[in-house]
Amino acid sequence: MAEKLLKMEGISKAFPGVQALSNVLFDLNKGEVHALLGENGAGKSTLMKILTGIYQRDSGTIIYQGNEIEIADTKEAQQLGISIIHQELNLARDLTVAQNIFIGREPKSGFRLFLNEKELNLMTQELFDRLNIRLNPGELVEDLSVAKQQMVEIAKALSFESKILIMDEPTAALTDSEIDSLFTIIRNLRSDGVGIIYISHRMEELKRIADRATVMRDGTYIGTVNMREITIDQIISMMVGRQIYQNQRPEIKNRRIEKVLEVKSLNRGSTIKDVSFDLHQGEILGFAGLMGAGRTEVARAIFGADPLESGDIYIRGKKVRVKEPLDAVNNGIGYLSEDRKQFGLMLEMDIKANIAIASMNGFVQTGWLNKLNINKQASKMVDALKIKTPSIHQLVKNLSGGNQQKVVIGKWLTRDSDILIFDEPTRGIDIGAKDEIYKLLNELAAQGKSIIMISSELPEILRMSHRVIVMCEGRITGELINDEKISQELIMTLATKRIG
Amino acid sequence: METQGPQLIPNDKKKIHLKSNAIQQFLAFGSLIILIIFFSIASPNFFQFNNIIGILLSTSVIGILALGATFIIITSGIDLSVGTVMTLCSVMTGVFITSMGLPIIVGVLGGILTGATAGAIAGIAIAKFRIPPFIATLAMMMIAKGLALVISGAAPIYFTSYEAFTEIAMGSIIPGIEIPNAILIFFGMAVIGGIILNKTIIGRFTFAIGSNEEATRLSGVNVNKWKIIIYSIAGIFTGIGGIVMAARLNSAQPALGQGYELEAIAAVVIGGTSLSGGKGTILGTVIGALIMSVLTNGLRILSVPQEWQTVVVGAVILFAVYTDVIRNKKAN
Amino acid sequence: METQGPQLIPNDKKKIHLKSNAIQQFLAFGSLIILIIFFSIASPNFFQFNNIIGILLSTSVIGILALGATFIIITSGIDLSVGTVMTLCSVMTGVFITSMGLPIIVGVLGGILTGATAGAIAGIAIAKFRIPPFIATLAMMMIAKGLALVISGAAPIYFTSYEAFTEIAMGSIIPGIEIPNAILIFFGMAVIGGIILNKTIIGRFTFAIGSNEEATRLSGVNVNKWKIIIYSIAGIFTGIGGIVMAARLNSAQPALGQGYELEAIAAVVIGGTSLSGGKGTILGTVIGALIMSVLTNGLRILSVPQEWQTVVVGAVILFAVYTDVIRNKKAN
Amino acid sequence: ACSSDQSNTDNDSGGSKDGKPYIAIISKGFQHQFWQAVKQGAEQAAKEFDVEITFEGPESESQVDKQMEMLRAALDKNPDAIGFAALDSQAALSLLQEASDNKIPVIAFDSGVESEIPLATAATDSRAAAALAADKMAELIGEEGEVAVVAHDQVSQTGIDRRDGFVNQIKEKYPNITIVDIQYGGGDHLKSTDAAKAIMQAYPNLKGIFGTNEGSAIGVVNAVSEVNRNDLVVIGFDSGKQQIDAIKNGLMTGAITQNPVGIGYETVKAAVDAINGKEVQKNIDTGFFYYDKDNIDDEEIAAVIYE
Ligand SMILES: Nc1ncnc2c1ncn2[C@@H]1O[C@H](COP(=O)(O)OP(=O)(O)OP(=O)(O)O)[C@@H](O)[C@H]1O
Ligand SMILES: Nc1ncnc2c1ncn2[C@@H]1O[C@H](COP(=O)(O)OP(=O)(O)OP(=O)(O)O)[C@@H](O)[C@H]1O
Ligand SMILES: O[C@@H]1[C@@H](O)[C@H](O)OC[C@H]1O
Ligand SMILES: [Mg+2]
Ligand SMILES: [Mg+2]
Repeated sequence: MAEKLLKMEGISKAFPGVQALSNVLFDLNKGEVHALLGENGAGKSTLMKILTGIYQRDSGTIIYQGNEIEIADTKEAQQLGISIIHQELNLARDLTVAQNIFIGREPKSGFRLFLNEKELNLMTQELFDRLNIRLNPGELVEDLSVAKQQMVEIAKALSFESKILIMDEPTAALTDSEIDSLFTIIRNLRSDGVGIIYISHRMEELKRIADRATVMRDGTYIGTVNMREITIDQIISMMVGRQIYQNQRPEIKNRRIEKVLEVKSLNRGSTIKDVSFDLHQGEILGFAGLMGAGRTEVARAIFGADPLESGDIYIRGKKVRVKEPLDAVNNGIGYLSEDRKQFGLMLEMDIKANIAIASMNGFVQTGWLNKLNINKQASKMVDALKIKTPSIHQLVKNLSGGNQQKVVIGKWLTRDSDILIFDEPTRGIDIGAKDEIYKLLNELAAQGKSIIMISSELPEILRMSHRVIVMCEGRITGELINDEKISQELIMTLATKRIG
Repeated sequence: METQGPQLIPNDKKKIHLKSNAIQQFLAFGSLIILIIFFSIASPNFFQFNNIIGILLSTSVIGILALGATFIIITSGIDLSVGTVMTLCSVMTGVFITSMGLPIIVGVLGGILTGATAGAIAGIAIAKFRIPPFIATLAMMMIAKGLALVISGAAPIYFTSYEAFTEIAMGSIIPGIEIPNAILIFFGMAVIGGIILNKTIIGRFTFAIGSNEEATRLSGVNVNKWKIIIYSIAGIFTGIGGIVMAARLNSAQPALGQGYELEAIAAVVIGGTSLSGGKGTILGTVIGALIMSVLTNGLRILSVPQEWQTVVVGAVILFAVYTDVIRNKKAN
Repeated sequence: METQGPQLIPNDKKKIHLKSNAIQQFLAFGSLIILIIFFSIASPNFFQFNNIIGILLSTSVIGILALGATFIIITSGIDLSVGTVMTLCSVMTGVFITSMGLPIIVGVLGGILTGATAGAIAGIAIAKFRIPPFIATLAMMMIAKGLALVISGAAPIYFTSYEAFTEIAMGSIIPGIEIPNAILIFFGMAVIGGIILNKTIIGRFTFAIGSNEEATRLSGVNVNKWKIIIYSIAGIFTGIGGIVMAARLNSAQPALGQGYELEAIAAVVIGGTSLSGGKGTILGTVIGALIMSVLTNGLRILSVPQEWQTVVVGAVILFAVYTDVIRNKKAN
Repeated sequence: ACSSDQSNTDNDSGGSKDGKPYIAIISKGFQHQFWQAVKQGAEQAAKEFDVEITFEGPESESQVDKQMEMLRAALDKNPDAIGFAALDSQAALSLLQEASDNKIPVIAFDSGVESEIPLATAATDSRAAAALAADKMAELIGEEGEVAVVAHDQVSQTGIDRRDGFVNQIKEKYPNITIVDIQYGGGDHLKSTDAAKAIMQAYPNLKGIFGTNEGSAIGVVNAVSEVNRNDLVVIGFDSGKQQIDAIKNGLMTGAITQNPVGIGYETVKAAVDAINGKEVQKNIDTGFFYYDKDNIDDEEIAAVIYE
């Protein structure tokens, strides 16, 4: 029988208005990968934050290596050998990669008074070599893409050589090849006897990596299963309490040929190179590519979030100047960013304010707010998108990641934009909510809205897009109709097709 | 409905939300009441009609400045220029009325316009030229200070030949009760400020920008424009403050004003508005300003030596903000 | 090994980074040189040994305060108390030496300790009691102002019977060249500040906290402790500033100091340190402080009327920070 | 050129570009009316004697170090003479020594410098002036009762001298008068107003208030008019339009005025004499006067008050 590393029993935790956890059970063996599963807001992150000393539990016991323990703060968790890769990025952007990884554990020289930067970079390089990560230890984190930052987080957590390693959606920002190398790392750690808690909404990963899985729903414990003895569909129904369908192709038929958006020869520094494409009415146009391919940059440029160097944008045949997001929004474009906390939400404000913010002209009469209409619209969106919240007056910061994402979607639906750019719309979103969002995208397309969907999940691209554009290093390297001839392999080939 | 949501503790969030806001004002209001009771016990001369009017009158200028500063601080900005811009506005009003011989009402509007212009310039520096508010308004503080001296020739401008002018602050439009207009202007501006902040699109964007400026911009809001508008509105408050000041002193004093900005900011913060933006109320600011002037007046009535007054005010600021911090922590 | 890792974008970001830092200091340094050239041409009295020494001397106190403020600002904090705490430190040194008759060195250490203590108290208020830096140090500003007056009995304390004391600032330890020690202390403290900021763990955490406090905390760093340490270190700089000030004036002037905090902050920001934290250099602050005093001195030498001097300094602050903003934009 | 060997009788080698002798005047302030009047007198003399002057002072009278920097910069301009109103004479000694070493004559004004360096001092005896205010106050309230002081500054020389001059005189000569309160309004009209009102509120039997400079005095006048305590005896200091008006309309009983225009004038005149190698009078007492409704239009008074 495997050696027990950790046992959490009867864990409960309440936040104002929300019982986030009630009487939850969890255990972990040495040398296993134990998946922790559940829909958005199920309480996964909260449970892990209790284990790492960020939150204090209201009740329950934690037994670690046979002893009952209290974990007062993150430092104590680290000393116990418990480390975590958080769901949100947690890096000091002005420091270098190496400085971030060994923060608080800096090597010193000269009577332990001075920092030894050389040693620090060497240590980091060694760590990277060991993990097969290719990053420059001396690079500033702020110059890294989201995906690379995630790799830094992973490397940092691994550098502790902990007994328990928690990964809260480590792959959300990663592409398939990076996920592969992460899995190699995880398997090595497992054989070294590390216990790994693995949180992910990507069901296809579970069979590859997890030994056991614990499922939570609405803050309660549902059950723990052995991965070899269960199908993904069974897990999903444990998670959501109902059956979910997956893996089907979009219907191509209701797509019209009318060009809604034409983008011609966009250029911006080294990140966007001569990008041209069309978007048709009622179409979902998938954007595939590896990390840093430039998809987000293209989306932001079209939306006016960043200035362009050259290129033209036509909407319904008319040339438009998009200098600011305001211009884009006025031209019927909506943008759902890949980093909702930083760019999508006013976390300290409530749901209704966030839903109304892009449509304020519709909610004012000569400057006065029409609060009644705002409330009505917010309630409508909360119902339509099934946002889990006590009320429309809840502050957005108190919602789970997935529900926050739905609030952003609600914002653009309220604005009724014709062209919607969804950048990683299901990142960090659970399977149930994902399915709702897919349905929603299809409905929107059927209503005649035109959608650009940037996604790093190829199954999602294949499931949703009518057409697929593939990018690599700032260029479009392929444009494909999503029919029988298309495959993940073909897309990957184009995504790595470097030109010059 | 299905039972998919997290288990909700059955209560109406809206009520809680309102309550928490109410608690904040209750706390500040509570401190104010405690101070008043304390001083009333300590000196029989404190709680008397005349003195209460005196306190309100001494709150009016700083209070009006603080109302404008509330907007700025909610956007997560700061305005260090209110003190000297206020002075510049009084001087301009003086020039309009006494040197240029314009009607009083035109002079008053000119003074207010001066404030709005200074606010707009600071707003443009901040929004368009991306100069941090602290620096933009620090520079504006110096520029306004210099200009007030240049324009006035470093001499006070007297309104003595314009009897009606001083009535703006010291007259009493309510017949029978002798409440100086300055006090009414302060409370009137508070009501107007409250309405702008809570009922109009300007207020909504004030909060939105303070909460997450980039997300607001990416929602298609012309953040630059709104910031300039918000700084201009704060400038209008400053201009009105300057006019009340001039009317009360019956003169524009070009060397006054510096230091008032910190008092205004202190009032705003004691009133529970967060310097990190996104949160704040007008009522809180009114209470915060009153706390400051009750304290000053009370300590003076008790003849506490000046140097100790300073120490006590510092300590009270610490204490007031600390209770606010605790309350916020509890609310979370 | 397999080529499974993420692809590295083939350019050396590190080099770019170094370059961008160099550009920043080059820009600020460039402005300084331009100012010097301008004033040298405009007045033959400007570029002369005596005047240059005078400028450096007048930079020394504000400069030392600005060095400490650099640390605070990099943590994304602010310190409004440096002016009056500096004064409190001079007064305490005065009391130690003149009233208590302690040896000069003990008095000096006592003054420095006063600064460290005030810094630590502000740090505790900020870190433990979660009072925003602006407010905590605003309160500290008032408390220190009051205490300086209380302790000194609102009268200057003279060091006239302690000849060696004034030598601390005005003597010249380098034989032959008459450079007052105050200047050497300023540059010496700059070197020490640079080492602390760039070579020690304190500096590392200064940047880390300013860059992402929460991430730093989640990394197991005792952020509270380090904040208190950083504020205490800034307090040590303030204390040294106070002693140089006292030695220069040969007296502790209890009413002095308010307003210096803004000059110190302006110097830091002109030197390219960002008020939003995470970024900044000591060299930049030195240059920023020099720009401020060259400007003031040059305008005086040109006999520019005082009120216009104020306007010009305000405008230059705007301009300096704006070039910095543009540079940052370009670097992105 | 560096001019340490510059002769103090050589008018042509001064800092001024057009050959006129140049006198740098460092005052205690520049924003106050009082200092503007000093400046006016200085400019008058400059015109009369055909010399060039500059006039500057720190923003507040606590900024001893800023004044040192101004003096430093003035020295670097190689003036032919310096006029100096020391905020703290001790702190200025080394710079004054430098002036003396470079043979630049120094004329002190407003308050004295405890040193032999200044060739002349054109000043008001602030303590005596405040004592006169005390005598007038005593006379007007019948030598008994409560009085208070609204002072402009707790630390500056004039602030201390006027407060103490008043207080000591009362204590020594009028045992039946008590000074119940001293508050400081920083010379800020508004703050002085509120301070004076608080005093009146705290001491209902108060008979008189002394305001130690223009801002303080006007503050007291404002306070009296705001709460309708016309019975109070208000004695002010300095002049300015509002004090003159207040005296004329009875809100203020009377005030002490110095002769700031005279101070400025005498300072420059003495400096010119020194430059020309003439003997200068060591102590130039520019005097102070009590003025009230009755004598305000007298020639002697009208000459020294300023609007
Ligand atoms: N700080 C907080 N204050 C109030 N409520 C919170 C807080 N943190 C989490 N919650 C609530 O607790 C519940 C559990 O959230 P948690 O983040 O643990 O979910 P999760 O399973 O990690 O979801 P996701 O997959 O979306 O990340 C949610 O209802 C959330 O709104
Ligand atoms: N803050 C930044 N500083 C410097 N370079 C950046 C930054 N953000 C992105 N880049 C670079 O810009 C290019 C395009 O990145 P972009 O984020 O648009 O790619 P993407 O296809 O959306 O991939 P991702 O999955 O990472 O979002 C990449 O080379 C990336 O490394
Ligand atoms: O002497 C001066 C006084 O008369 C003026 O009113 O204020 C400043 C003082 O130093
Ligand atoms: Mg989570
Ligand atoms: Mg992207």
